[in-house]
Amino acid sequence: MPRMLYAEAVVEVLRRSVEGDDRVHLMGQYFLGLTPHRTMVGDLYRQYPDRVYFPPIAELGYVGAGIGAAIAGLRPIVDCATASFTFQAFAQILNEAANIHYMSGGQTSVPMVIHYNHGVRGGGAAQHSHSPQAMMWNTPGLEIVTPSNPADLIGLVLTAVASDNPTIWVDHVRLFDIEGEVPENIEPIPFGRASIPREGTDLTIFASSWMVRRSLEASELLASEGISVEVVDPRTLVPLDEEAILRSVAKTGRLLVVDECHLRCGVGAEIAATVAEHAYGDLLAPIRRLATLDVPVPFSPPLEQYVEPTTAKILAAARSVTGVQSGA
Amino acid sequence: MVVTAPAQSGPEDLEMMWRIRAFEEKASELFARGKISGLLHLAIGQEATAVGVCGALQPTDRVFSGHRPHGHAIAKGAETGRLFAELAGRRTGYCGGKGGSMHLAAPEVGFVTATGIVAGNLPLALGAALSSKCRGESDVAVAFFGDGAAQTGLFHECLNLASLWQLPVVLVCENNGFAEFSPLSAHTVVERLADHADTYGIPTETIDGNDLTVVRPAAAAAIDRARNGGGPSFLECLTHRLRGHYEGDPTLKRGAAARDEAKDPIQRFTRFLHDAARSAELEGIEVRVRAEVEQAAEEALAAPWPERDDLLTNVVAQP
Amino acid sequence: MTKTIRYIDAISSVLRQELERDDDVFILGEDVSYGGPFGATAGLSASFGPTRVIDTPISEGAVMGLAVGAALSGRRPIVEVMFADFVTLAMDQLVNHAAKIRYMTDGQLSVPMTIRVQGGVGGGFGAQHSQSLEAWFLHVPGLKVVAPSSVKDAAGLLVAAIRDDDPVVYLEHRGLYWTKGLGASDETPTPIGTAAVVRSGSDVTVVAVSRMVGVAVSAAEKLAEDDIDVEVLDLRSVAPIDWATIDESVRRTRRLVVVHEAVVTGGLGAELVAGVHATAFEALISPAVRVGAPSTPVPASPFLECLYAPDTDDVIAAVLETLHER
Amino acid sequence: MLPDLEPEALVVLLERMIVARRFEEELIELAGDRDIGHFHVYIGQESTGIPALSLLEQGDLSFTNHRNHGHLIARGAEPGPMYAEILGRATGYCRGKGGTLHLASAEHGFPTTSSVTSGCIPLAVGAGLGLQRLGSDRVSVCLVGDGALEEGAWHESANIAAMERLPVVFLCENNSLEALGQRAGEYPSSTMAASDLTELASVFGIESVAIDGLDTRAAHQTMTEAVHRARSGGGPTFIEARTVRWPGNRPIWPELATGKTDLSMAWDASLIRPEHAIWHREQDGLLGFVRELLDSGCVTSDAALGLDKRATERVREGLAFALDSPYPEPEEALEHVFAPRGD
Repeated sequence: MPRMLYAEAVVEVLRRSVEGDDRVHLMGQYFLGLTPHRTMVGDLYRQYPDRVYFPPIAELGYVGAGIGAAIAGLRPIVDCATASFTFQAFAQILNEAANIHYMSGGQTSVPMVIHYNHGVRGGGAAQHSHSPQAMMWNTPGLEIVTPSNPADLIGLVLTAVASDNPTIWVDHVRLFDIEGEVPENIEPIPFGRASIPREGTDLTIFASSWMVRRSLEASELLASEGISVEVVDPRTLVPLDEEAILRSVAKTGRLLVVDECHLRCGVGAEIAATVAEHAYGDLLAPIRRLATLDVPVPFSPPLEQYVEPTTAKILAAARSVTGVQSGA
Repeated sequence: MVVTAPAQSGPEDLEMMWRIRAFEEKASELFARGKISGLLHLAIGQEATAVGVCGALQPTDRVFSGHRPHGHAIAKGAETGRLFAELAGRRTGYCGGKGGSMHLAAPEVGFVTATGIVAGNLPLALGAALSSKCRGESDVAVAFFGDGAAQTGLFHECLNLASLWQLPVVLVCENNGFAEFSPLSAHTVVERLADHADTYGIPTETIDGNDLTVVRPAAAAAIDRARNGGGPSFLECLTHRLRGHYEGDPTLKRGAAARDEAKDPIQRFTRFLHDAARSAELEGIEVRVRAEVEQAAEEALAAPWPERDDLLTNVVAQP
Repeated sequence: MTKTIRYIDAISSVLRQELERDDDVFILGEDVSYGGPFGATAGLSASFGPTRVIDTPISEGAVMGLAVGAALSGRRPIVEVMFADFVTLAMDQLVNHAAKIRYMTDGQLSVPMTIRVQGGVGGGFGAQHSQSLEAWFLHVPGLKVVAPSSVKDAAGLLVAAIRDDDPVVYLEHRGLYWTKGLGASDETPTPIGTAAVVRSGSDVTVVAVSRMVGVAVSAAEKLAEDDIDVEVLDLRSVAPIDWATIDESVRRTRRLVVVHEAVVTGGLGAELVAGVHATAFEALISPAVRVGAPSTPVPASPFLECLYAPDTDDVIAAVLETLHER
Repeated sequence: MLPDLEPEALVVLLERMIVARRFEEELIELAGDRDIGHFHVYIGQESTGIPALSLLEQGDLSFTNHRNHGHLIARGAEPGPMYAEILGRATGYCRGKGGTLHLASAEHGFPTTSSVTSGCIPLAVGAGLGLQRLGSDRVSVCLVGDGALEEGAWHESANIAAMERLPVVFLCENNSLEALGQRAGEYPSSTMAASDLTELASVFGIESVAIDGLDTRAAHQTMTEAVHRARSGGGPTFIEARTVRWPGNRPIWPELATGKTDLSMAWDASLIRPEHAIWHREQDGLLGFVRELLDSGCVTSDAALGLDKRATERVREGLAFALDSPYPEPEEALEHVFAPRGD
């Protein structure tokens, strides 16, 4: 199977989307953030100049314009660049896009994709390191996809583009350099189906986006300590594959949620609460949550590392949930 | 008491411009060496607006800047050592390493804060101005922003509010012709950004922002107007950024032509002072300032990292 | 001396009291000099003039940021956001500026401001005028969030919010405005970060917030008829959460129900359940249950709206579920 | 002045104006009898919206706001399903999920209605972008009040519309005169520093014009030109219609301050009582339109009363239909959060 970089997969899925449907237009220019990869999108833009729109720095206006364009019949993929800038567009994303289908009693659909790059990326400090997906989750009406590898990315975004709903496509700049196998004729991946990138029996780790990579890394190390970890990657937060999580917890009896949102009311809270409610009898130990600490993300490198869920923290948390002493 | 802003500029301003230039060039070098992380936006080539405006302000006047803030902070009186320490994430930085380049703050010298959000500082400056006005104080607030900010909704909301309430604020648009990576023409059909302010009845001036001898008197007039109850002003400074949007920008195409000396505010002001027969006063400025900046950088890099306990402090007021 | 007043009057009188007490306090908002849509600021403009009660254009983003700027300059602005949903228009200023400036500047600056936000269901206002957004605010470090359910706390928490040195989001429920209760006669603040035990009980702990506190209490009263002894906690402070009070109660009752009007998914209840599970796992003898709105926008039809928000029966069902687990 | 239209077309306009008026008068009365929640009325603006929007064609999109009833009626929406929506019934255009604030009817060219001030502006501009890129000659019409121009969304969207020369018509109904908190005669608004709202658009090079909201001919003609400009690739237009705020709009909860409209006042001035004489003589666009039609001989007073009777009946039948309609099934509350998924 051919391998490709996650960043290449981003370009690939944009290309396939544009090629596959005349109605797909791209709005924005930071799909690959400010990383060196971003020149790769440039080729695509040059190839399809009529299908690309470079908006001014006006997130409220241009995200809203994407919504309107979707209502009128386009299927725009709108890029908000850094997740933090979605706050400027909240009024349009969360008060318009999320509500329109419902408010109109199903008369009107908003077939669009909204892309952003989330998370701690190194030196982004408080205003460029957000993971707002938990807030989006708290607002019904948006589908949320959180790919963690090139193949899933392509399959999920193909589904998102074909979906008649507003879909939030969450990327992480640290994923761009990940390499992975991508089948030649990759098919759209249906929403609401988690993947289990690693099977295990002692502990379930729930993780999405970049945290899947870190959890897999930690699981590898834990295996050598005799702890068998199962990693559940939901792939889409909305809709959520609750059954896959509950099934895994039923098997392992222990849950660690690793997530890059802030802790309070983050993605981890919802997962923990769901499992606490529905798999209470299966639990052998308290659920642990690992998330970005509840402070604004600090700038200084050692401080930044201290707030984000690192592999070392995953190891420590996994040992504590499974009752294995650290340093074992 | 009404203070009148100095409308003239002299060698001390050249020194300040060199300080900013030396600071940013050093920052660029440290970034390339991996001593500074994160996003670093430089304003090399725009020193005349920072020095022209801040040099006409009083210490208690309040400045609010954006993601390209170093020059404004230095011109307002911030220490280069503590700024370097902040850029390098050290405990001795102004913000103890929690802010970094885009979130510099040195309120003790009236550089209240910077923000990484385009146009995010405009309402903050208006709030400071509202505060002065309602309290009957004479402090003026200044917001520095780029041409990209003029396309944001906040810009429009703030022009309306500043005019409606006749706030003592000077809105300084550093129009360097580029919003992030794109030329202004890709962002708006409006050629003269000050036209927006005209619409709201705000006095405007569009000037050569690379000529300190033009910026200073224009700034002084605007600041005096604000201080004397004349309300807001909009100063559009046409300037030229000699670097890419940020350090490490892979699309940087602004090479030799952009380095045109004719546009360099430092060269221009140097020539002006020479022409004014003040050459003698200029000697050694650059060397002295570069050495001072070098020393400041060295000390900053030798400073300790923050402690882990620092992480959780100052999220909210300490009990 | 205390007297019976309405929730909205408690807000009005605290606003007046604080404007009188501290010259740095001022009010900003749309139509506030005319009292705003529900009359919370009625009459204040006449007493304090246009520099203390300031009408703004419909520019939520700029107004929120402007208040932050004034707070940075040492004043204590109170911003009125007409409907919670409109905070979306000011989200960047709230999240990226108000909440973070103290931290980003390592304590060099303070942002002492109060954001009065009116929200909740009732009146068929539909999806864009009825949301309960406390989970968003709880998710933002640097913000304090309070949601009074009683007239007394409406006053006490507002006093505390205005005098606090950090940005405090003060959540008012439209459906509580005309409820009556004993108001505090003086200006006693209700400490932010403390929950209240509004009904003691030994069988189940029900944690509720805002309008749902009353719903929880009436459910508890009905359950008492069947000898089920429910303890009801009024969270009052959404951020920070009073974990000590919750923990103490849950360890005693060993059962937990959380009730809020907001959407369940990703809501405040998720945080409470996850938190309790982490710290009092061994004490619980049945699964915690969350009661809240379904994952849909708020429907406008009064009929659907009634079904949307949790009611007494929903709370009773949840309590019974914790008592008769599998 | 009357629009440059055939008499039959003018009569259609009159009928729609009467329907819009009666629709809201009935609504205000109904609100006196039962709690139907808060709503905003369009009374006083019919002479702008009805001639302007009636000329839109199938496929043209319009995005309105909280003051939308008249706009929908202008494009042919029926009183029955509109009332049903306002009352939260299953037969409403949005099956009770939108209500008065989000009253939308896709089949009449209203795909969604935002009640967030300025919420519709980016949507309308985006629809213009979509239509342009799809190669359609349809237009997108953005209906706002003066307050919406205070929001940043206006500025961002106007810039985009101008940059891309989008087929968008901004129709701003400025009813700030004597609005809540306004001093009489104060235009454009006490919370807007720009002395002329059209400058907010013309600064972007957008073709801009201000008209008298009572002038049906101006509304019809400027809209015709704007729509033509949009259809032929000429880009956006901004129209500011200066309308009068009806006294019944104050304070926020509408009341029948001037009584139910009596069309006879148009030809019999003796019926006009002194307390609202200015409204009835000079400011009520409906009465003004009737006077002009009488003067031009397009209709007789009897014909006008006949139209009124028919319109009133239609409105009452609509209300009865709505009141008889069932509420939605409770489980419908969970439907339409998402469009059906293909997989």
